[in-house]
Amino acid sequence: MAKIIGGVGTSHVPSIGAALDKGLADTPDWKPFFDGYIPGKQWMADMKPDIAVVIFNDHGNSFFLDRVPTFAVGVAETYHPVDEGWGPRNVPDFKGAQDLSWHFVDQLVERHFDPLVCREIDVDHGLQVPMELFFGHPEAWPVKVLPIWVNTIQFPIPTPQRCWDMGKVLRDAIESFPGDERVVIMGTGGLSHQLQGSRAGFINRTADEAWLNGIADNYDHYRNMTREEYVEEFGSEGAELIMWLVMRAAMNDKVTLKHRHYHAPASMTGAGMVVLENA
Amino acid sequence: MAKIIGGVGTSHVPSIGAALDKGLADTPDWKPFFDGYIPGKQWMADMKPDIAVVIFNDHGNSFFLDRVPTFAVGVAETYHPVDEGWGPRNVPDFKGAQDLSWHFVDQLVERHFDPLVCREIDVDHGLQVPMELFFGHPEAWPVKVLPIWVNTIQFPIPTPQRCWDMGKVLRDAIESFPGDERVVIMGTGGLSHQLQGSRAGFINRTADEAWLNGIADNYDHYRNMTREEYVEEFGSEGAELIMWLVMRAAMNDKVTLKHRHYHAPASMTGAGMVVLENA
Amino acid sequence: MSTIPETPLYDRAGSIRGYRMNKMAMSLGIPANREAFKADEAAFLDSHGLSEAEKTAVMTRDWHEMVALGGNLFFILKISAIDPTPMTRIGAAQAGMDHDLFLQQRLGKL
Amino acid sequence: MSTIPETPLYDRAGSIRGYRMNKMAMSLGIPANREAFKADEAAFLDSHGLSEAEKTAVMTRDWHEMVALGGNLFFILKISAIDPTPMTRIGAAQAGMDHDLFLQQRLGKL
Ligand SMILES: [Fe+3]
Ligand SMILES: [Fe+3]
Repeated sequence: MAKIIGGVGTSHVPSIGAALDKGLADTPDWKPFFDGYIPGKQWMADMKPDIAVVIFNDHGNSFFLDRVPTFAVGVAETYHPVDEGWGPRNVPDFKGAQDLSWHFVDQLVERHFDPLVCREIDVDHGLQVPMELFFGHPEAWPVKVLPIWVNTIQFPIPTPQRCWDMGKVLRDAIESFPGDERVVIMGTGGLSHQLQGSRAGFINRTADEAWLNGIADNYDHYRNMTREEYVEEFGSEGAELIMWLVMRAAMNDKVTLKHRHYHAPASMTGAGMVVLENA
Repeated sequence: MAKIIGGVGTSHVPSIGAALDKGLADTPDWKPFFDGYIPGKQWMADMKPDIAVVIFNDHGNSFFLDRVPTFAVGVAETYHPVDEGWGPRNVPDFKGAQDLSWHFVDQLVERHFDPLVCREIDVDHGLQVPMELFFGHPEAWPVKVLPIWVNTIQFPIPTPQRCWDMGKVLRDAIESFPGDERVVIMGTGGLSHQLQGSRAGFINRTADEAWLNGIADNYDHYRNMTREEYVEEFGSEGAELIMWLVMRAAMNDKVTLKHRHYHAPASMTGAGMVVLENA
Repeated sequence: MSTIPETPLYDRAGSIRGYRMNKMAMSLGIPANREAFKADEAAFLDSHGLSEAEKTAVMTRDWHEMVALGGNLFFILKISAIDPTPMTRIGAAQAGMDHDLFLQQRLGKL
Repeated sequence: MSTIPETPLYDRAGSIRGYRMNKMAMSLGIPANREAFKADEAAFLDSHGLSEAEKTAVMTRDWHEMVALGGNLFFILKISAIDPTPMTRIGAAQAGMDHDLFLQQRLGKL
């Protein structure tokens, strides 16, 4: 049976990719941010996963408002980086963990989830940036990916509890998957930010720090918060943090917080990561 | 609050539309089929609904295999008949019950369903044919529509129980909708048929008759059947019948079977309808 | 996944294999593509990257073979709209039966 | 739906109103559309059926007004890629603040 080797929570801010593309990683604005990811990158290199499950939201790149899926799951052979308006980035294609994807889809529907099943779809910075932060810039990615899209763009977004419940199915799907693959789960998004409306530029450092400190043990608090409370505490786009709950739910009740990093602002966003292992 | 005035279960076989277009409705092959719908049409005229909720599946017209939604809900202002390869049919556009649609979507997500929310989408014979069977060929449809798409094309299709559960949310959404609209719920698809594989042409008249007789009172039996049992009993495309469960679940436990009609084969399909009222 | 005889709903491998053929067929929902298909079938199928086996199946209107190659009937039907073919003939081909026999034995007609 | 000040996530009416503008912006993900936009903005916006108010907001790069008209920032950002505009300037426009003040007060910079 496949094995969950750990869970990662991380920001996926597009400016991170732009900073890398423009060679700004060592500038004073960005160096402290990237330095904080070095232990996470090392952890990933040591753990040698075969598959990365990446939970993220599309940002008006692969989905338009004509058809918004609450949850989508990729079952494609390959995912190309999408052109977000700036031309395609120089990032390798992502190979899909097709068999695990279909197995997960079967389990989801069996357990009364209603995914959009995607055979042909590109991936935006929501998936690209976390991969770059933890795997660098290889010729080819050392893992296959299983992408899970969560709608955080158009109300109604799913409830925190629903994200949690999907994480439970994800865990069971991985652990019932015939094979010996090592799987890392990456919950992405956040931390606090709001990009639109008169509240734009809202960052909540206190809430971000509490989140990074609490997601390992104090998850019940975050699972029980309402969507409105997420928006209030983390900003309308910071509500992306609900996607970390999918990762957290797929881990044991007891986990070890291996690494933790916070930096604000990255562009207009509180940014950072945690690395968790099952205790 | 809006009011459910009744529930209808009906076939949506494309040949029915073709027969109407070609003026074959009075031929020996088709007359018995259409005659059986006269009481249903009269019932609809008498009940004067304002909104029709139509539960159906797309048949590779509005969705391709690139992205298959388990459940999709329309929130559009207008739905055009889709070109299924034969050119567009002479059928009026369908006006959307937009406010009820969004209210339903909010309720679905709140209650842990994961719909694909569609603002721009065409509708195929799965919606067109039931509307024609019960409303004839008016200049403009006398009702607005709320379309609900259920995947019955690509495995995994949703479980019968999941369809049932969606019907419960539908009922609550209608009954909590501010307004005095009269709503009819149309569960469509089936009856027994299989179009592909060596078992093509499979029709199960006994099972069809039992379904039409049993859906009013014996619904627990059908709700508890597995997807595989549906395929076995009604054929792979006959498994579309799970969509009638959404309608049945939205009605009272006790209902009155007002009308019932069966005819086989219509093209390669067991075909017919029921009209139910809350008892 | 199932013991129900040759029911392509469960044939995931076939469906993955037949993706390009189904996508080509799906495109026939657009009139311009139907015209292109009619004008030069081989070129149209090439432009969709179909294999020789798939091309032959489509060009000979071998409904049984198209489904065997992973074609899904709901897409394949758009090919049948090009030079109209009754559903029951497609059904008979799937069943591997003579049309009259199919109507009689499976559909209880005649 | 919420008491959180001006948080467009909850503004469904705005989102319905702004659909055409968002769709136009979405189309800028395709290089050919970016070229068409650059070649003749007014014609491009007309071809997407934008109202005069929407056209003016887009052509003057009035980020605040675009969002007020129902624009969703994730689509609007593709307009900002045409003649690159930093995110923080768009943020400041939303907040109705001078850019330096925005960096200082909202983002804690400088
Ligand atoms: Fe994001
Ligand atoms: Fe059907």
